[in-house]
Amino acid sequence: MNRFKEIFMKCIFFAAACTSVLAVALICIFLFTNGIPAMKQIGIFDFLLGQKWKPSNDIYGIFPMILGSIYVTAGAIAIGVPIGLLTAVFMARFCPKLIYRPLKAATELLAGIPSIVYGFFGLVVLVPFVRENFQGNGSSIFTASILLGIMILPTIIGVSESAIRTVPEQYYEGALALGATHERSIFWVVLPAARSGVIAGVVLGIGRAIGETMAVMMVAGNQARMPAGLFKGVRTMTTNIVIEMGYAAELHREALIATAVVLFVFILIINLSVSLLNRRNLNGGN
Amino acid sequence: MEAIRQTSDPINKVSIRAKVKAYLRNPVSLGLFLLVITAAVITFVVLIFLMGYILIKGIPNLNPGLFALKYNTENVSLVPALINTIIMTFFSLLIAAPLGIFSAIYLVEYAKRGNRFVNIIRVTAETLAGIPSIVYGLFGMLFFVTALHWSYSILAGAFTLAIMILPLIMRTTEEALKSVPDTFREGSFGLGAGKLRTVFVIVLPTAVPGILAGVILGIGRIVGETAALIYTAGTVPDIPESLMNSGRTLAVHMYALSSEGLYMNQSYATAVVLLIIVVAINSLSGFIAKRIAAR
Amino acid sequence: GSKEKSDGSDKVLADNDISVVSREEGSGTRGAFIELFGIEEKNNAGEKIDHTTEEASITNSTSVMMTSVAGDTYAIGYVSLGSLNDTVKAVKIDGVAPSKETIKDGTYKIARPFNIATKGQLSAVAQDFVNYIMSADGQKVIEDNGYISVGEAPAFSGTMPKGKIVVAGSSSVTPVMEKLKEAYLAVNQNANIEIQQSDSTTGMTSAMEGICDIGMASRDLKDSETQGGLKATAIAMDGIAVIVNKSFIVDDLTSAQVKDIFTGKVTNWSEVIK
Amino acid sequence: MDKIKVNNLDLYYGDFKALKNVNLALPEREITAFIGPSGCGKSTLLKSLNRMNDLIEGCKITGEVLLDNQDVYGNMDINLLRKRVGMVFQKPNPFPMSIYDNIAFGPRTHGIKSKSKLDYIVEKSLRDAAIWDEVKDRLKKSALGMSGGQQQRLCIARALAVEPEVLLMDEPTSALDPISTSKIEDLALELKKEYTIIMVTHNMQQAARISDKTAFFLLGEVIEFGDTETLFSVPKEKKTEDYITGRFG
Amino acid sequence: MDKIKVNNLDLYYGDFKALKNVNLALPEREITAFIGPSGCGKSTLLKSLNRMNDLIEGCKITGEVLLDNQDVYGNMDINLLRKRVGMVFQKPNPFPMSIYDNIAFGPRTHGIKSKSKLDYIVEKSLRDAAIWDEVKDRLKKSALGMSGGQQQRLCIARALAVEPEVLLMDEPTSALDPISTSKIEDLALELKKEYTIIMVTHNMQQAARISDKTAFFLLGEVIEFGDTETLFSVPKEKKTEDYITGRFG
Ligand SMILES: Nc1ncnc2c1ncn2[C@@H]1O[C@H](COP(=O)(O)OP(=O)(O)OP(=O)(O)O)[C@@H](O)[C@H]1O
Ligand SMILES: Nc1ncnc2c1ncn2[C@@H]1O[C@H](COP(=O)(O)OP(=O)(O)OP(=O)(O)O)[C@@H](O)[C@H]1O
Ligand SMILES: [Mg+2]
Ligand SMILES: [Mg+2]
Ligand SMILES: O=P([O-])([O-])[O-]
Repeated sequence: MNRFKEIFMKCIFFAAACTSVLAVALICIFLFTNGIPAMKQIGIFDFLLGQKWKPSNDIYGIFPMILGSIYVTAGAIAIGVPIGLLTAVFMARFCPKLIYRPLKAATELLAGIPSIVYGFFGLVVLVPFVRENFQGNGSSIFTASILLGIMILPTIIGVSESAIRTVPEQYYEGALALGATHERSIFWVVLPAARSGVIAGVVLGIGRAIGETMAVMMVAGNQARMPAGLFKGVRTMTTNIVIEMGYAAELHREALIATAVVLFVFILIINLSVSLLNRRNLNGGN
Repeated sequence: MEAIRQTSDPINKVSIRAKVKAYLRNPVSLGLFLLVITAAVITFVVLIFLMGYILIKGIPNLNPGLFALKYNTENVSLVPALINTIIMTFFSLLIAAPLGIFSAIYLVEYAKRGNRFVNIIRVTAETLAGIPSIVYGLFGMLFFVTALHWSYSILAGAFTLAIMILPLIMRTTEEALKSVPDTFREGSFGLGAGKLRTVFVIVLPTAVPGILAGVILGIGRIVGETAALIYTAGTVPDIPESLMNSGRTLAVHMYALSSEGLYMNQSYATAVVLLIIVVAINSLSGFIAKRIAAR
Repeated sequence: GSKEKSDGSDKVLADNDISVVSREEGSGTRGAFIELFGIEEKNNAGEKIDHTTEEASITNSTSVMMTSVAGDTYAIGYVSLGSLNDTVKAVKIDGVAPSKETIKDGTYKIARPFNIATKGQLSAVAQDFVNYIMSADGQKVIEDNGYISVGEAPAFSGTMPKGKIVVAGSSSVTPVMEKLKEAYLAVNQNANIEIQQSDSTTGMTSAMEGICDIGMASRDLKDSETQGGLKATAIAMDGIAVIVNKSFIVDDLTSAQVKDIFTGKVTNWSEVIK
Repeated sequence: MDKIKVNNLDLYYGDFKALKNVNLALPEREITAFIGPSGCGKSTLLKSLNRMNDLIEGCKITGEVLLDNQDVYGNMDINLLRKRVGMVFQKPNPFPMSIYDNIAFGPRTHGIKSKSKLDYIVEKSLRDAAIWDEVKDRLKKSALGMSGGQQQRLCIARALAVEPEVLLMDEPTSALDPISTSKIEDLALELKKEYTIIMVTHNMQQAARISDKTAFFLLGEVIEFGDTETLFSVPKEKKTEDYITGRFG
Repeated sequence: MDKIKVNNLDLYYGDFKALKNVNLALPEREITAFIGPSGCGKSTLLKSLNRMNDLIEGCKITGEVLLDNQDVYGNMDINLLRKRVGMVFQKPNPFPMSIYDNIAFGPRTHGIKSKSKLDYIVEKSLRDAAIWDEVKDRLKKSALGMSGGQQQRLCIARALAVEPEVLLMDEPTSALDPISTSKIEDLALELKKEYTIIMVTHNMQQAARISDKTAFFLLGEVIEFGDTETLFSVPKEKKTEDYITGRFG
């Protein structure tokens, strides 16, 4: 009886694990069957390396958007990851008990605010701020990076904080007992011990940054030309998809789905390299 | 003597001055401390800005009409959307949470460590987390709405969102499970408990805080999602009669109100209500998680 | 003719780069806008080329367009007349202000049709609803909401059929469709109408797939869509207003100036306001 | 009769051979002590007896372990095996739950649901492990707030609560004071009337005091195995003698 | 001279009074042993000496602890204090990093960067803790893959690496075999030439063997404190006698 239950539940767990693979497979099939033919029709190189995107004239080059995605994501990472990580450290190991609950609730709230609200916030607050204090008309790589950096905070904070919290207290005590300061104990012992969870948080955060559209769309300018500077507008692959999907048809629509295929591969490459890097680190430590 | 001891203050209190002095002696620590504080301050200033923005724009526009039972173009009531949001959150979680948690259990507790399959699942899951939601929407429309003939419905939306947040819940749960010390498992196995019992009675309750972090992020995405829902759950501003009916959530409602710029004010007011709902749902799930962990 | 003022402050105000905001490729609004202002031109091979400047910020939403212009003194963009509100300022084109009247009498030329698309035989109730839209009553609702009716039609005489209608598609058409729905339900309580707001393409696809009865599009139908069996009907005309920031000095532009601005030929307001 | 027989057991952690051709016959209702320097494989062998090594990635075992002449690595239900062969670990590992629930976990696992029965088992086990008096007023408090020694005794109580046939103890008294230690030793002597006990210890006096048989390990090998008295008074092997007289290393 | 003086120390964990009016003077360059039954507050007092109790929520201390006549709870830099008063915990707690990095962590913390210097310190500390030979070939491997005893010795080595003045050891040999134990004991005897050592132990023989002074604790009180020899041969208190002769409880 018990044995049966064990085996039965094991099958359930396995089935659950397979569901996510199935979901990925379905989405892949959906993306690839719709995207690959378009890529072929356009020509892989023309598509990937083409610098012009003029759907009304059947010119589909997404190189500007590839670069755009890289710049904006990098910018968001540069802003969101350090701030998110440090805030997670603050929440887990520095925060006075009294203010912890409200702060925690607030970061969780941050996760539930719809992208369009972020978008309008960006449009009404950030864009004028950048326009007046820096240069350009405000819709730019810089603005989009800041906004995205803010948007990935809850993911990074939430996941990293719980990872940091689960590190056994004895590591921290051991470090303190050697005369290390609170900060040193945390950054040199506790944080490395939480690495796996922290990396998961960062990767999910990066995923969010790459996948986010609605908000970026409102502050990035979305010009489909080669990125022209930090304070100039830019279009990312995701915004390219969302912005034009509504009216696209035929080859145009397929080209947009093909953009999603490229995006998928793009994320896959990032994740594979993170996981390789992670493994190399682990091996070094062992 | 006795009296003196009675009145004497605790000595293990670190004075601010002592702390400052210690920091001055450790510039690196001081630097790190300042960095951490700065980051936290930035985060919370941004938060306050955001919230202030929403509240300032929204609160003046709150009016009784928004809370009418039925939607029409005059009152643009958000009540149906609010109810739909709760329904949608509940059902998406109902699908995604067990799936995500069970997958994570399989990956951590059953699959051999370092197993290929595990790595494949992990990387694909993380990849899924980066797919823009409109792609989920289009996929959901093609698969659930068209291929399965569910039409625009809460169910199609819930399934689409479930797939979308699956990676989030799965990965966070995985990390939470991994951080449960093996000594707990050993202790349980040593008493003759099977894997199942060990997982459900010892490991999962210990991992609840980590899982909760994932679930809350998941809730955030469900509540805040628009693109994926427009194409699957549709945008009907009424309370659905069944799961097979269309209905818009608050975020979709906001999107619909704002997209043509016709109801911007009401849209901001809706955002205020959304904030409250998010806080409510988050506290509720925190409460439930606490109950589960305490059991 | 732009507004001329003698004092220098306006000159200073004018000496700024223009922030051009445009809609996305494929958008019905953009299609009409570039066509009517001659921003789209045929090349030697007879292909239409869209000359909108690459530097233009692109958005796919009317509200973002208006918020952008409302927040940036030097911005210029365009929106559907039905969505226009007082956060921005609609400029006169060649001296004519955009309004229902000027569009109807042909003095303001920038307009495009709102379409509905249907496939094959409609259900009784759907057909009744379409009839209502095209009737004088329906067209009055359209006029009341800032859009332009499409010609004269007799009053509505419905049969009050029972049933459910699903309408899906363009977000630009949706607001007026919601008004039409409410007006129709007032005369036919037996009907149940579901409006799905997404975008023109999804509306057409849904109509082809049978997910909805009536598709909405703010653009003309593509060949593949008509081949898919869709039949388009224009239910209203929608004017397009060129908008600038409320506090900006410009009230009036010529269509040539608009063209120059949107093709990137001029990039600074001082070149427009001499 | 021999309760447990170990035949030609080799154990590898990856490439590292932690146990080398171990052969032991552990008699029923007696206490067997495993002694030997740190890292010689005592814990490893102990864990092989109730298959706790199964959990370790890359651990490979060849040879045979028999419990009542049944192959432990054969067809036996692993959970039943572990119920029959209980274990107390080197580091105390109470579960993050209340003291009561810690003890009740085992019995509940094996199907006991009645509250009164559980209460009885909890009290009895805690008494047997010489910790009842210290914790009886805080049974509902978390077990993690106890001192090291208290935690270890709790773990012993937890193991006793499932009424195993064999009790494996990995240095169960290393964290205990002499009084608790002697209580545990008394308990062990008491239990051996019905149970078979195998105990890893670093305390030679303890081994001499309570065990019937002693096995001396060195670098993964059993150097000598025999009656405790004989082994401590007239060791056969030079190495054993060196170790027990402290001349080793 | 007294290295550490404890005056009228009371310690509360919330409402629970874990230490009651403790007065001790611990002489420099001697070994002081803390003995007493489990849960009597030995670890608690030890932790008060280098302020590790500061971490515990709801822990309240009154009284005075002096190190070289300086108030430990006064103006002293807490990190410096902990460098000067090193600690080895009851449960071994190596960091989840390589063996080398475990040892080098302390010196690095205190500003030593030179590779050769670190190499030297690592080797010396590991040798002193009698574990060098076992780990010298796997310094870059994770410290978590070691046996319990090895981990404990690693932690001792880690504490030695910062060259403290006082070394607090909480049952440092409870997980060790006799050989390692006697190596650690020798080490302690060696170290006391320069360092002050305070050691919690359950092993009365060990206390008798190596300590100069012994403090006997019961329920949070110091029952007796004095020269080890005297305490073990002619205890003043009845309770002490009962405990050391095993007639207790
Ligand atoms: N999981 C593991 N992976 C690799 N090697 C291991 C593992 N566990 C133990 N070892 C190694 O196997 C050997 C025997 O370990 P074991 O824990 O059995 O020693 P022990 O005799 O119990 O020592 P102690 O008295 O210190 O507990 C040691 O060299 C140890 O480093
Ligand atoms: N963090 C804590 N919170 C509350 N009570 C505690 C805490 N730590 C210890 N205690 C209690 O204080 C008393 C003294 O504990 P301590 O760890 O000092 O005992 P000990 O003498 O070291 O025992 P052992 O020899 O078992 O390690 C015990 O009753 C214990 O339950
Ligand atoms: Mg061991
Ligand atoms: Mg202790
Ligand atoms: O281009 P639209 O006005 O239909 O969004």
